[in-house]
Amino acid sequence: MDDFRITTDRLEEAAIIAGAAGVRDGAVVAFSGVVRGRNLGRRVLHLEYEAYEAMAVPVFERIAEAARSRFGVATVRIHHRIGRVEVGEASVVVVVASGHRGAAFDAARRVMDEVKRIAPVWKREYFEGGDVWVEGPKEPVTE
Amino acid sequence: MDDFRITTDRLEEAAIIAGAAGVRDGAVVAFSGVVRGRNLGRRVLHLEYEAYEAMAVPVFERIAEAARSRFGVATVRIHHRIGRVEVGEASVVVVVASGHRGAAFDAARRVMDEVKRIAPVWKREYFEGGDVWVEGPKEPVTE
Amino acid sequence: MSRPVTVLLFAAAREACGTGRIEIPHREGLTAAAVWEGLVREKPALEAFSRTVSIARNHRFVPRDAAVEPGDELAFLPPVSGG
Amino acid sequence: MSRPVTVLLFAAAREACGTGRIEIPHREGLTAAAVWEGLVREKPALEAFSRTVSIARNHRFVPRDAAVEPGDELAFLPPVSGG
Repeated sequence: MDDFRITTDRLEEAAIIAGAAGVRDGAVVAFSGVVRGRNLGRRVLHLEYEAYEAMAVPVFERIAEAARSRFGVATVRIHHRIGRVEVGEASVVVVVASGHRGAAFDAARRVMDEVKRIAPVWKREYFEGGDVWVEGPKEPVTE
Repeated sequence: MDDFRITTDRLEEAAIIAGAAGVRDGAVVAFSGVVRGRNLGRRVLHLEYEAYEAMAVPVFERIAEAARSRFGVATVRIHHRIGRVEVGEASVVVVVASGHRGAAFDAARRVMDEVKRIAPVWKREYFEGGDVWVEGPKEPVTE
Repeated sequence: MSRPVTVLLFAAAREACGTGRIEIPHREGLTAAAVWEGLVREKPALEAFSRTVSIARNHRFVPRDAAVEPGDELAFLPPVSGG
Repeated sequence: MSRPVTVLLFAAAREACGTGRIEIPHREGLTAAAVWEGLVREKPALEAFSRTVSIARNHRFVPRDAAVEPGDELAFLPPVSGG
């Protein structure tokens, strides 16, 4: 069963993986994006995430549906955290279950690429000496 | 910290993922191989895994070392279960942590391909009506 | 009288605007680009986002020349950085 | 007198042999292939594995013509199927 969520709660990989594999699924790939303690040579203190929540979940659904039809995977789950996230904690977890591992790897990677490309989520990095909005690809999204 | 294990215990993804990411790692990919309830049109009852334990752990170490030097990833963990494994349970979990996601996905996939190609582990499938040793690639391994 | 258009801004664009939510009256032939130009006139700091902002109408990305209907939720999104 | 060679068999090959562990005496010029041929002579059911078996000497894969030394652990592995 698919599951898409924006949450202020800590992301628990085990809970997001649990039950993802159906009776025909032999492969589960879980990707966790983790807050790094160093970025661009700076010591990172924490991140603060903001989302356009009403749009983010439908975007996750569309990303999942595109991955499902392209790779034939069974289940896609995307959980993105917002608010303050500490170094070492996961900001995003993507889980894909599929019959075989090739499709599961391909789909998880594609889903994560798409989340970074189009999900309406932003992060502000608090580092030693300041803070800054991190900006992704500068090309406006039109699809 | 790397970790390689052959175990009769149930594999818990959360425990294997925990602590894999170092301060510079922003990506963790976890692959779980799960016992499918259907295979080749048969209803699977359970699997029974056997390993050449004294060799399997060094093989895991060599697979990890090759992935580390090829993809520059930080941490590789491989846990393979032996004994009876029920449908829906994980028989193998591979976890890779890396600075960025591309290398983590590439390395996890490569590690899993190599585990299936050369790790001295065998499975016997118990299905409705019989049981059979499953055989992987027929080409002898010489590397 | 037609329903207003709800305009949302996020992250750095929200800060540049000083608010994340504005209601504006709808008018015949209104486009997303025209709404943005109106915002920039009011808040010149938004000009910095003109080349990079993405636009969503009712939770779907649209091109700049997209028509805006009464009651629409129109969001201006600076380059996203989730994950 | 030189130490014996420990021969291990696994999975279907172990079952075909009836045992998973045999000690055999070492002799000058012994190769992995020669050990395997000796096993097949004793247990003809092993012949089914001759084309597909992989060989490990002291936990490393080796070619069939690999030399076998006193005290070696020599394992014959049917096609692996882990994962």
